[in-house]
Amino acid sequence: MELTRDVQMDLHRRMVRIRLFEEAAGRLAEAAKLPGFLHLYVGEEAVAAGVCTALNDDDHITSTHRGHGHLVAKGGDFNRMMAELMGKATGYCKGKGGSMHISDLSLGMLGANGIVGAGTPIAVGAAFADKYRKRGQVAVAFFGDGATNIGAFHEAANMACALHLPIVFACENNEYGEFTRRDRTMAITDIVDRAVGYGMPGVIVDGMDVVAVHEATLGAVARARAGGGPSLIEAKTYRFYNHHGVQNLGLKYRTDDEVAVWKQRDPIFSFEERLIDVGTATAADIEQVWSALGDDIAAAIAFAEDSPLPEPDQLLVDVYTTHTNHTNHTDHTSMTARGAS
Amino acid sequence: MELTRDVQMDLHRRMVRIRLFEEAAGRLAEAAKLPGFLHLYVGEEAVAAGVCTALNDDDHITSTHRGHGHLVAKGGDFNRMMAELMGKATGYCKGKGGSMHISDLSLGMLGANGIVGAGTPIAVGAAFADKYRKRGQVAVAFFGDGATNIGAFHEAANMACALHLPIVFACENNEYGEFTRRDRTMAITDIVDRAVGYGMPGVIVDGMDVVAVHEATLGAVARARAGGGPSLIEAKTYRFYNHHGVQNLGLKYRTDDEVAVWKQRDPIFSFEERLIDVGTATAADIEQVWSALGDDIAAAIAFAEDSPLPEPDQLLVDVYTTHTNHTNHTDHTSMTARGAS
Amino acid sequence: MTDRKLSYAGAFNEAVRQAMEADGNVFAAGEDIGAFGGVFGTYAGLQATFGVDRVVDTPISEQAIVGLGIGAAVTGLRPIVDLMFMDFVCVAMDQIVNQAAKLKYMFGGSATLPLTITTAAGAGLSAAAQHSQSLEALLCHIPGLKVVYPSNPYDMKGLMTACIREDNPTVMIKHKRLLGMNGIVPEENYEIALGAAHIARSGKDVTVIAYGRMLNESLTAAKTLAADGIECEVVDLRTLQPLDTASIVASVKRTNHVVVVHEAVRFGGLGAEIAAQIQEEAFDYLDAPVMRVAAPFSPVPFSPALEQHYVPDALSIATGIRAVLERSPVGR
Amino acid sequence: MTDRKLSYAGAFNEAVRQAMEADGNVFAAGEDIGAFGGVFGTYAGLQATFGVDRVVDTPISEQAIVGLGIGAAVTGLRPIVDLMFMDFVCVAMDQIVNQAAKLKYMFGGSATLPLTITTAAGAGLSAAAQHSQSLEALLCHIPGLKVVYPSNPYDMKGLMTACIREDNPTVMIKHKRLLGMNGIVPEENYEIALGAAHIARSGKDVTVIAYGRMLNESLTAAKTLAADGIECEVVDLRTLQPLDTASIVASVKRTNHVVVVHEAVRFGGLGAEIAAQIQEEAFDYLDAPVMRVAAPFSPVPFSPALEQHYVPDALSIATGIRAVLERSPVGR
Ligand SMILES: Cc1ncc(C[n+]2csc(CCOP(=O)(O)OP(=O)(O)O)c2C)c(N)n1
Ligand SMILES: Cc1ncc(C[n+]2csc(CCOP(=O)(O)OP(=O)(O)O)c2C)c(N)n1
Ligand SMILES: [Mg+2]
Ligand SMILES: [Mg+2]
Repeated sequence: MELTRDVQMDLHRRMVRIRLFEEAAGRLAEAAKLPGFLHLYVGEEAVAAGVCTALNDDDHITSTHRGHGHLVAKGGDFNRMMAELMGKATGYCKGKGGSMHISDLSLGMLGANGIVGAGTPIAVGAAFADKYRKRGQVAVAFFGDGATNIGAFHEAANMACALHLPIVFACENNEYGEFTRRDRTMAITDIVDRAVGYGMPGVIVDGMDVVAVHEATLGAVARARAGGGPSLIEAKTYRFYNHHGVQNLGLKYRTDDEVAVWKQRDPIFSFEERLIDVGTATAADIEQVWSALGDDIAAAIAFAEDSPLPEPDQLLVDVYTTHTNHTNHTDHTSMTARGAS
Repeated sequence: MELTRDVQMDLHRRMVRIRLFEEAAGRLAEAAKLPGFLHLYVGEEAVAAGVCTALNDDDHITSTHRGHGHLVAKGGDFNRMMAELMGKATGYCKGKGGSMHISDLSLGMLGANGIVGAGTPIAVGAAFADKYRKRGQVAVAFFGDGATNIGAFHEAANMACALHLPIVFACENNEYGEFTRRDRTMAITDIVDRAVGYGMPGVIVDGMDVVAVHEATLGAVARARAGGGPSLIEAKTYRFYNHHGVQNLGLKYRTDDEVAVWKQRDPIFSFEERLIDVGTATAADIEQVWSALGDDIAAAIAFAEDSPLPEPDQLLVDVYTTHTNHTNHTDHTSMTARGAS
Repeated sequence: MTDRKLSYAGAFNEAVRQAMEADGNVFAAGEDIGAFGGVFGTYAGLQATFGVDRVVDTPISEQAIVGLGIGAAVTGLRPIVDLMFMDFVCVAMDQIVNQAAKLKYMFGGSATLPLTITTAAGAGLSAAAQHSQSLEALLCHIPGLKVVYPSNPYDMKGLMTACIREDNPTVMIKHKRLLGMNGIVPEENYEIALGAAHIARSGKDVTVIAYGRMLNESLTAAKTLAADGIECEVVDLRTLQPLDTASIVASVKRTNHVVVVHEAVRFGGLGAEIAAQIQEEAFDYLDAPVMRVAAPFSPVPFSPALEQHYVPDALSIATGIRAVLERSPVGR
Repeated sequence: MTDRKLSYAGAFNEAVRQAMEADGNVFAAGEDIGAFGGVFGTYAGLQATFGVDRVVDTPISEQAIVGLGIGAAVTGLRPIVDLMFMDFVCVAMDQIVNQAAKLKYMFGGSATLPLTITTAAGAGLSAAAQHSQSLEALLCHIPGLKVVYPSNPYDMKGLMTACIREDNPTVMIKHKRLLGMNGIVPEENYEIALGAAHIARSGKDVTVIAYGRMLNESLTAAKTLAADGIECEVVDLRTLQPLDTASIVASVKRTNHVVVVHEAVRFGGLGAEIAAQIQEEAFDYLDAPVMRVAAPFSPVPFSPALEQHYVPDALSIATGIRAVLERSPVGR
């Protein structure tokens, strides 16, 4: 660990922000206060935090269905995130996107994505623009182990390499795609083996170790900024909850023991131990981070709950950029000229 | 070369069949006697012949836009092929498919394909059926270097490996996709590097050497039949004509010198030299092959030319298996009940 | 036995199970359908009975999933392949549209393709724009495909059985919000013919044409209107492609008023084709324009506050029906 | 300068060239469009002028090509991405339908997506089932997309210019058989507004609605019929989505007879939507059903002997028009 205290505390803070946001979202979902699907990032915080701490605000990321962690790590606003999850007008997407489409373009976060792998070609486009503008920006594509089986990922990885773009492919290998273990859907153990086929370097990191993730990303990002082209980082990680929702134990597709083993390697708690061990932070410092951010979360929940729902007349707004056709929104019928004759 | 004389002559014969068919098709195209696109296989004969000679009739292959070679190598009938290229009712597809959809299911040839890479998942399905039936059949997917950049190829390769299917991925790396050189569209030199990412063995062979291709295929097919799963063969080869049509020299995207160098390694002529050198065949034997097959080609052209065009009432036949709705075929209008009232 | 009740999902499951028992060439493949039984539970228990070789968990590879089905079907098996959400049809679109649909024709008829693609469609679960679509119109426009969309458990079993036995590529669409719907489903195997619509309710005043979940909303609307003396004839299309134009036209000739209902966006939806055909085939019988009740032209919104206004329901259908009937017949 | 002639392909090329000269954020990417200039020559010479970084040869990766466009557009560039044949739209369908079309809406309006997708459609070249399709109806059903289809060189330049300047994802469809069509095209830059139809020929007897190559076939049919005293009003849609319903309805109210023409298969084609809208909006003005002249329900056949019967032409259009006019107005 040769990182400055500031960077280390930043890494820690981003992880705690994610954890608090996700745990809160989970509780709200259990209380039936969140509509739709909820894919929690708990357990994988070191990946989003380690990567995004190596990025500037104007660098771009694309995300997945499990996208809250990425947005929080990129600096996402709790209030607008929580409001979005509740489908409120004050949310990031004015209630139109929800968990699976949460995004903040001003932070370079180009959206969670409901289609597995579909964010990766979009990241290639962002990286293309970054190279085109020559301002030293880079793009990061986050995706799961399961996503590496889909065509879009492959095309994106190859195109990025062919065009030598400033991009980092960040794989969150949590060993499962939904309820099916990785070894049933691919014949390799390490996703990084795929990098070879595109002609980019790949590295495996411990995805429960935020410093390892961060340092690997620093290298990959530096390479990209310097015109060295794409690279792939495979972070071995684990989600502590179910594929969606908040259940974690008693599931059929993975054993409770397996979950327990991974939870012992909690990316936040293990990092906190190290911070305290080497004297970078005191237990009180850390407690302070949790409690301050806990207040933010409480405020965000209050903000979201107090926020209005979108008005029905917003239904047809923002389908197109200029063409806003918001008449007739609750009229499912078509005889607009029925009187005319 | 430890292959029997029969096998060697078979390899030779299949290559000559392809060459003669393709040269004839090229001449007919120049004479404006073939409608549509024509992607000639000339120069790559060793690949289709080397692979298909290692297969049984009930093994399956999928093909590409450059598919005549594969069908000929699998035993395709000249008459029905030539008739199909001319759009005649006696063709393999009754004139409905043409060059890009030529097929013979009775020979396990599951069709040329106009969509790059799209045959590969279909080969996976055939291999699945082969495994399912437990009769020792295997499937081979042919595809180009360019096709390995498309998502369907990736999904197919991964799925075949995940399901451990009896399949061989046979890549015809001719260094170009249409008019763009491989090094502009991928950052690797050898397609075989992609095998690693799926967890299957891969091997590079000289695609101008029919024996090398054949022996590599024997190994891959034996592996597949024995339950050893997929493998990839990359055959380095070259097309002597343009991407489509018959032009070969004076093209902008590749130098005439490059074409000349590859043509010196003509897969048929070089094999014939070897056959004669080692005494497997005499020049007369070889001449006999060419002239007998040349007669077949001449007969096929005559057959095709004499064949009738499909009748207009065939237009709506074979859209569905039972539901044949062949009324109204030349009537583009819809008021079928216009008299009724 | 005939009053045994089963859910829509259960009826689907039973159709698959009975088909697999009857025919060793039938197998199923898709994401999470094996050990997990499918994210909607529609494949529950099948892997336990038929083993991992016949109920196959696949990678997340929609193109290869459909390709697997095509290759296996054209070489003699009878595959059922699952695309979890209908939105993912777009991911596999080339294999569906350019391969499965056209193979037989391109090959001059020499192929048969007994392939069933199953998927789940529809809004109403706050699943947002990429997990809520009704894209049946895209498929119905493609020659070579058949498209089936049951509205209740009984039909589900009979239609799914027909799909599996069908020798053409068929897309079986399940509505996500119907999965839990219960109804009487005979245990014995039966088949409902593809291509035939069903008069779900007879009536003389107006023909309401619907399918899937909207059929049930239409029935509710019909019940409400019956109180006002309006007798709706509700036609359940069951199969969208081929469309049972004859039944539609016959009904329209009796009622002279038509409302077509679907959850897909109105523009370019199946309702457009139905309206076009009706005015072609029964022009002189129409006392009012064919009315379409459908979703407006936007992606499906996430927030329930918006989504509830997006999806047609019994109320908006009833409003549409009243509007058609109120329009004074002009000069005939 | 106003009588300078250019081909349809040349007009496209000039629109792209002028847009790239005017705006450094415009770039183009696609298979073989760079050094080779595109397989249809529509991008000829652009790489020589603007360099390999602005006219980009891509791998054969349609999903990534569209994704490249989306990512670049949402981060501030103005991409033109090419899908060689319209059939390949299916390969990239997820990126087009689930990503490009919905991004703005899903993000609550915060994104703008100035993306132009170009592609070549249409039959008549014996290119068979996978290289001849007209799939515009699929795209027109998707909220968030605009769809443009010029019928001549003049319109091509003006519409392509509008597409590139448009802040929404737009699909520009070129008809393969129009590429060589010559016409007067001003050298100076100009824009034709998206969403507005054009009366290509005025007439009082029947409204013929068409687009792309079928517009020209319709004009030929109109010319033939004029000899018999039948005056056709030919409406060139130019933009298919958004559809210029107002212009269509206004024309129909003048002529009371309608024929819609397209090369796509009839079932579920754009003609269905147009017919549905016309009977909704101008029911009392119709003296006959809206007639659709379109391809029959099969994949596009290879053999010219079949393909010539597949694609509508001036003759079948004229036959359709006569049939509409011969139908006796009933009781009004
Ligand atoms: C194209 C597509 N196929 C299937 C799904 C359903 N689905 C959602 S998440 C998921 C698993 C993704 O696995 P992975 O990429 O490893 O990400 P993880 O959930 O493990 O973070 C699947 C199959 C989808 N959303 N999109
Ligand atoms: C999905 C798709 N994209 C593009 C094309 C146009 N196309 C036809 S052949 C070809 C090149 C294929 O290259 P490769 O796979 O190397 O095969 P080769 O022609 O060299 O044999 C392309 C781009 C296509 N047919 N399908
Ligand atoms: Mg995973
Ligand atoms: Mg090649």
